[in-house]
Amino acid sequence: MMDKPVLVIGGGVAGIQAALDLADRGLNVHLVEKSPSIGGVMAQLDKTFPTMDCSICILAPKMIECSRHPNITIHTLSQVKEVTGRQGDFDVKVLKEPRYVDESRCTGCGLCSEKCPTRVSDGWQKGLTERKAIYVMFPQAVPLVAKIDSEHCLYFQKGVCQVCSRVCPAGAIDYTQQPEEISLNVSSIIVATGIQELDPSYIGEYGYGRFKDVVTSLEFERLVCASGPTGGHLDRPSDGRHADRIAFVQCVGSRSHKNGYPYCSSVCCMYATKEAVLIKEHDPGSEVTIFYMDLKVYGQGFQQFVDRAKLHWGVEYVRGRPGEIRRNPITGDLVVWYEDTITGDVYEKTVDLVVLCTTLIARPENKELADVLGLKLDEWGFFKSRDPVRGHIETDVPGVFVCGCCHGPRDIPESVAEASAGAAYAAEVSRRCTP
Amino acid sequence: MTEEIRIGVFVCHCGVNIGGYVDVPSVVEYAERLPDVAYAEPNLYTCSSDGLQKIQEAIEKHGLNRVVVASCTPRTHEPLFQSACEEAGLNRYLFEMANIRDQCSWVHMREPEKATQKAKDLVRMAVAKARLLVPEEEPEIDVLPKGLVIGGGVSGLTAALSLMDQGFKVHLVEREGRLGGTLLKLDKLFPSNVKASEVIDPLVERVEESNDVTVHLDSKVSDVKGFIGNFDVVVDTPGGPEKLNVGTIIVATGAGYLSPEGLYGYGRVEGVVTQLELEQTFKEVGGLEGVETLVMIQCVGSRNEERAYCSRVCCTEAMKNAIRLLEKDPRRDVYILYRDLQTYGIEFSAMEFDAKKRGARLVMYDKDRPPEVTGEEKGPLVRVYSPLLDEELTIEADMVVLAAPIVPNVDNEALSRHLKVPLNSDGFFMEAHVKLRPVDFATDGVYVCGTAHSPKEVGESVYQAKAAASRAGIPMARGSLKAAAITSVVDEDRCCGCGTCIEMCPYNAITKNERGLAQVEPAVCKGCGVCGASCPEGAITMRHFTDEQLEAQGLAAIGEA
Amino acid sequence: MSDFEPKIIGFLCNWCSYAGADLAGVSRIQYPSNIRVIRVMCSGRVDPVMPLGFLAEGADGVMITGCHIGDCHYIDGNLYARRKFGLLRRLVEKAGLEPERVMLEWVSASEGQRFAEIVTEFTERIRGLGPVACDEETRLNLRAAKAAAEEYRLRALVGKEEKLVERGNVYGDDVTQEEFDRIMDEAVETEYTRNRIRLMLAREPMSVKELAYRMGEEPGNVLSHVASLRQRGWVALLELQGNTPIYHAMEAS
Amino acid sequence: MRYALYLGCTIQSEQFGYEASVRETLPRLGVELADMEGVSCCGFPALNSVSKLGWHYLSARNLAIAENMGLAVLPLCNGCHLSFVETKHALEKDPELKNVINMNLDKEGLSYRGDVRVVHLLEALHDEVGTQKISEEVVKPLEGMKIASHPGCHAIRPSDLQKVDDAENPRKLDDLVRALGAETFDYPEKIDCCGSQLALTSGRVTLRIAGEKLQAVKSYGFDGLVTTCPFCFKMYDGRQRAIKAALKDDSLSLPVFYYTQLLGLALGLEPARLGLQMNRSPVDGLVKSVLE
Repeated sequence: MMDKPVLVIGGGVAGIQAALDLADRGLNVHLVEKSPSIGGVMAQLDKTFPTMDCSICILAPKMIECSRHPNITIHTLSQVKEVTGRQGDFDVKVLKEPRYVDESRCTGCGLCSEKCPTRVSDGWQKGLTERKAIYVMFPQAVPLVAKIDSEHCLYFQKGVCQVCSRVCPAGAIDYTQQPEEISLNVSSIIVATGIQELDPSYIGEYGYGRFKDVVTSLEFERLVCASGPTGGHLDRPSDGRHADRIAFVQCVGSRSHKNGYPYCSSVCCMYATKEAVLIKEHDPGSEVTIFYMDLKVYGQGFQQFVDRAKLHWGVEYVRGRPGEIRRNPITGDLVVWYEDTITGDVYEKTVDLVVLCTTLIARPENKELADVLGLKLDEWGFFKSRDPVRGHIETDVPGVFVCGCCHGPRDIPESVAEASAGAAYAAEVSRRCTP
Repeated sequence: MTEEIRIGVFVCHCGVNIGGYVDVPSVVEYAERLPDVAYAEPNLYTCSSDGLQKIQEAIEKHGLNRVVVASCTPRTHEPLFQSACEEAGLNRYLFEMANIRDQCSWVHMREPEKATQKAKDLVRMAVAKARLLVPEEEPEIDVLPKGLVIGGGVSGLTAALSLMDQGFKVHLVEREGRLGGTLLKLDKLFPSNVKASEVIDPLVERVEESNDVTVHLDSKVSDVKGFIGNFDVVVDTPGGPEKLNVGTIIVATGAGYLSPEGLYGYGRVEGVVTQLELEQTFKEVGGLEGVETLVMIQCVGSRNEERAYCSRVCCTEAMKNAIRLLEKDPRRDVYILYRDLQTYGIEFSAMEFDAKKRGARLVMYDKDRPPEVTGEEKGPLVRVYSPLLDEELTIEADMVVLAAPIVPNVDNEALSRHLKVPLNSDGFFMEAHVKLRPVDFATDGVYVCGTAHSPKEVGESVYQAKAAASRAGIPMARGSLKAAAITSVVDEDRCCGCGTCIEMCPYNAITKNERGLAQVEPAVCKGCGVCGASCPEGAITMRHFTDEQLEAQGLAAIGEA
Repeated sequence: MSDFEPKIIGFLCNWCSYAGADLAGVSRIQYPSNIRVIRVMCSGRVDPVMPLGFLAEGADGVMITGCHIGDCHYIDGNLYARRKFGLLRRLVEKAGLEPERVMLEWVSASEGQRFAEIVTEFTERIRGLGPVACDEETRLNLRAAKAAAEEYRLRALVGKEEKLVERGNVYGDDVTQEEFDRIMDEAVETEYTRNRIRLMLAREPMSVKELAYRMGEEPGNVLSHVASLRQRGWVALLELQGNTPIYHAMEAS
Repeated sequence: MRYALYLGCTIQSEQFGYEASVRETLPRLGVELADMEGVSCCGFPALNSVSKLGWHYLSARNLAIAENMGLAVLPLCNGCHLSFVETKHALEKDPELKNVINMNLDKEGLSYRGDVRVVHLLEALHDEVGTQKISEEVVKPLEGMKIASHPGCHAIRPSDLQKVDDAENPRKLDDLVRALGAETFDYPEKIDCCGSQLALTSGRVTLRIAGEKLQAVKSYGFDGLVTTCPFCFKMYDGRQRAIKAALKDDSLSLPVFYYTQLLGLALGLEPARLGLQMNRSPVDGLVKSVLE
């Protein structure tokens, strides 16, 4: 008899890997993603450390593989609302919100976006640019299909316009789409809902939100990315001037009991180093400083990567947590006040751009999903493993597994390995529970 | 005799994406006049379901034996059209694409007539290649549902059990006389403080009870031949060499610890031990008596010139033992001399704070001014300069504990040669891709997990072992796999056996056959074509990208061929 | 600006460059339409013979692009591409063309902008250089260069270059790039000249003196080349005019 | 709006211009000021460092008097304001201390309940009167004037206690300046300390701290600096000559005002009635330009 399918929740790199592993071995997979495209955070990154691989270039083929795989069904704009039953026999209800575009017809030609009159801040580009009210999430999106953002669409708001439906050569626009409920019966469930970055606005002394040239690391990834808002030119968001003095601040909101989260986000030291090297690659003349507390180099090749950043690229590492960031009203420059804890002296550094490497925090949606699945969350809202040593990927609910950043910050290879591990568990369940 | 070539050309408007800038009708008209083109038609969307149907009808109606689609990029759409052709009974390799959207209409929007001319040229090039296309087969390779796991530590055992639970037979090769590996030496494991024995014993029991896992103790892999699906492995066992035939191989040989001879008085000064030795003491006597002041030194012989990498687990290990000692007796003085704390992630950070809360004294030291340990009659004396305090501390210790790094196994070298998989500069096994293939080797059918790959804590090794088992399980569950058709072939009449191609092939897909001539293993070849382009005798041809085909394309591009 | 429209062939590797070119399209970045793209799996697939052939048959420039060093989908194919390109440039120069007519660049899948810039820059460069002279001499030289690229000696050298220079030879001592280049230049010179002689004799039989005169070479050198060509059985004595031997080319075996 | 006006020591002993300008302007904005009978020093900045009890006792005593009047108290001085707020907080957290203090207060028939509202001048003007109302009352808008705002540390710190304005990004004084038709903008040193608290221990450092800020303010092209704290005012206005000397910077000269003085000018009042003749920084030029 046919084995039951497996449910994978979350279409980031972890979810994608888990889905592919299972599908490749012949199991059917339902991949549920709440946004309009799979790809997750990794799709937003420019490059990856320590090899400086282009992120989307290595991810896109896997995304396309997912969409083409006969054993994988992708449900975008979907969320798991109800789960009953037990290992080997879960009944799952998935709610798919309307796209208002017929996925089977849309070819992603982009004509609708071109003609759409409504401009909206582009969330995928971290609000650094604008998109239209009907849009394709990003050029490599899978599925490569437009979506109408009904919050802003003139038709949904004021009942006028409908330009998109008029220009669409494929006749794919469908304003009448309704939310649909999909029922699935699966043998096991892999949770891979990922992670998000902290909004550092509340840390007043760093001026995020007040100074345009203070950005988060994810915003920076878009800024340096060739397919980003500036086409990869590192310009100051405030005045578009080329930025060649850049400071990175580590542990923004992290490793702090008083003003944020006590834990270390694991990956910031390395991605900051990567981003610093990126800047140097683009413009070797630029000054790049990384302010850190402890340099986390625990991964394979990390120390060597940092050594290279220091010696070959001349990236400056300063041990110390800046106290304040200020802005000169005349020059528009930013001034970073910090104590170099090695020398014990206080200095100020004038820069064009400050990148805040903020805490990676749990997605708020975890709460609801945890209730639906009967899982526990830790005090920070991450999914709890059964046992950090023996059952890192398992949960207290048999047949439900967690992988990737949804149970704490970790880097891409760890997420991918965990995803494959999750697939192994799911495969074992499927064998146990299939007569 | 060769059959008459009948090419069908389908030109896509892609709505206005192509049609808006390229004069599609004229391209179709032009295509009809090209040599061997039997039929040409425009489509609004060739990729739409009715577009695909049109192709299939045309193959039927006009007896087409080659198909060219001029539309978008093959990277996303070639497989779609190929399957359409296949359904219509045409070999998928008799299909060719011309990218007249992404690389033509979209990038020459302001010069429509030039775009149209280029579209015609691109179609001409595609047709020129199509005329030379030949059907290709994707050879089916059987995969034995039997796995070999090398290494009987926590990683190897976990991997073996997972393969077993996935329904495969497993051979487990352990070089020691007993299963369990490094965990046999450890007492408690962070972050949960579970007893190492509680982790390892159940695994060992399950493996020993199982009939599906064959354990070879005191054994070593001495030779590996073959490729994914069908490896011939020779294992040296106490009972002499044994031949094993397996479909996949998982490397879980673990790692060792550096013995820090001569560092910080180790082996010279009484009371200087390693974290591992401290663990063993805990394991044997459960605690530590008569030790009031204890100094832990991190990064002993790591993160330096000779051993660049960070050993990952030592900092948290230190926190774990510091907490343990202070729990037992809060009046103790426990110092941890560190460079950068590697207590990453939620649980390890929590342990760092716990240790601090309990009064562990964390003192940062500078790589260029490391601590000094001398032996006094009272015991080891530690001097350490703290840049933060800008002063030198002198600590009369009862015990000094050195964080000696995890180091690669000495026999990695040999094994890597047998398996034809690479080691990295540190001497650990190197995966296929640092980001997306963390447990695969570039060589199909061989996988890695645990500390054989790099220093790891136990939890990480366990899930990595599971991951390796998942990867290895895929081809074995399928029972067979399709080797790519786009591979290189050696013309034995021309090959002189110089071996240039063998050196170049990144996948070790080329070997010398009994006649000393190059021989490509299609199951392993990935089809990059580097060998062909370099063969001194021009004896290697790339399927589907032959010199003739590429030359035809180029010549067609230059002038009306 | 001249109205000359260069004919440009571009070899794009499937994994990075071709994807980069597609991204340029998706992003609607405009560039000159002269380039005609041939998709290959890896930049290392591009055999110098092909570009030389295309130049001989009327292409004005050939561009090769691959993944950035370290990003190669096939681990290190682009390293070999770099080596092969070295030979290509040498031979283009030998044949009397501007070496800038061939170009090797790295373009990642995310560098649509960069791809467009490279193509634009290269197209304008070739436009500036003007068309490849279509006189018989140039064609013959280019065919000679192509033939040289097919020679065992040059192919074997390029094939081993990466290993020799990066990892040292079988005896463990490594060859510096400078040493290697010296060997290479000498080999290129010889193979090119011999093939040129062969093609010239194929066109019309003549004496060593005549050859030397036309090639602007020392008769002594030419004679020694002719000698080794005879050993290979590629040229043969046709007749004696007075006591001057006239040679002609045999059908290449 | 009616407040118990608490002047404190500094203002009554030397900052007459502040008191004058407050008494002239606030009533014109519909703010009634009731004087407090028998108040004492608030205990800041000296006593608080030697005797917590003494300090809190004095502050509580003044607050008790305001409570008796049934009014919110309006301390004009940042120091007094902080002192009151801290005492209020301390006695909330520590009922024991509150008892001890009330036992002492009882001797003069006073008692501190703890429900008195402590209002900062910035709050009174910005939150209760409102910039809208102020700009309506303006007859001589201070057009073309670039005025740097200096709220002063004690108005905003400690940030978890002082809620007068955002500690990292104070805006209220800026809004008030704009309400007068003058121009202002953010500058990096805006929330820097004036240094006056160090005057007792290290005069030179004090002068440098204050001087560097004045230099910065000038460098951004401000015509003047405005504050509501007598301590800060003393530093920037009263000691500006000393600063000049200490920094050996003759070019250093910047008009310094109390906000209420600028307010008065904008309301069309006589400079003399705002005590502007008592400012020691060179304010005359600006004042003239307003009058013309």
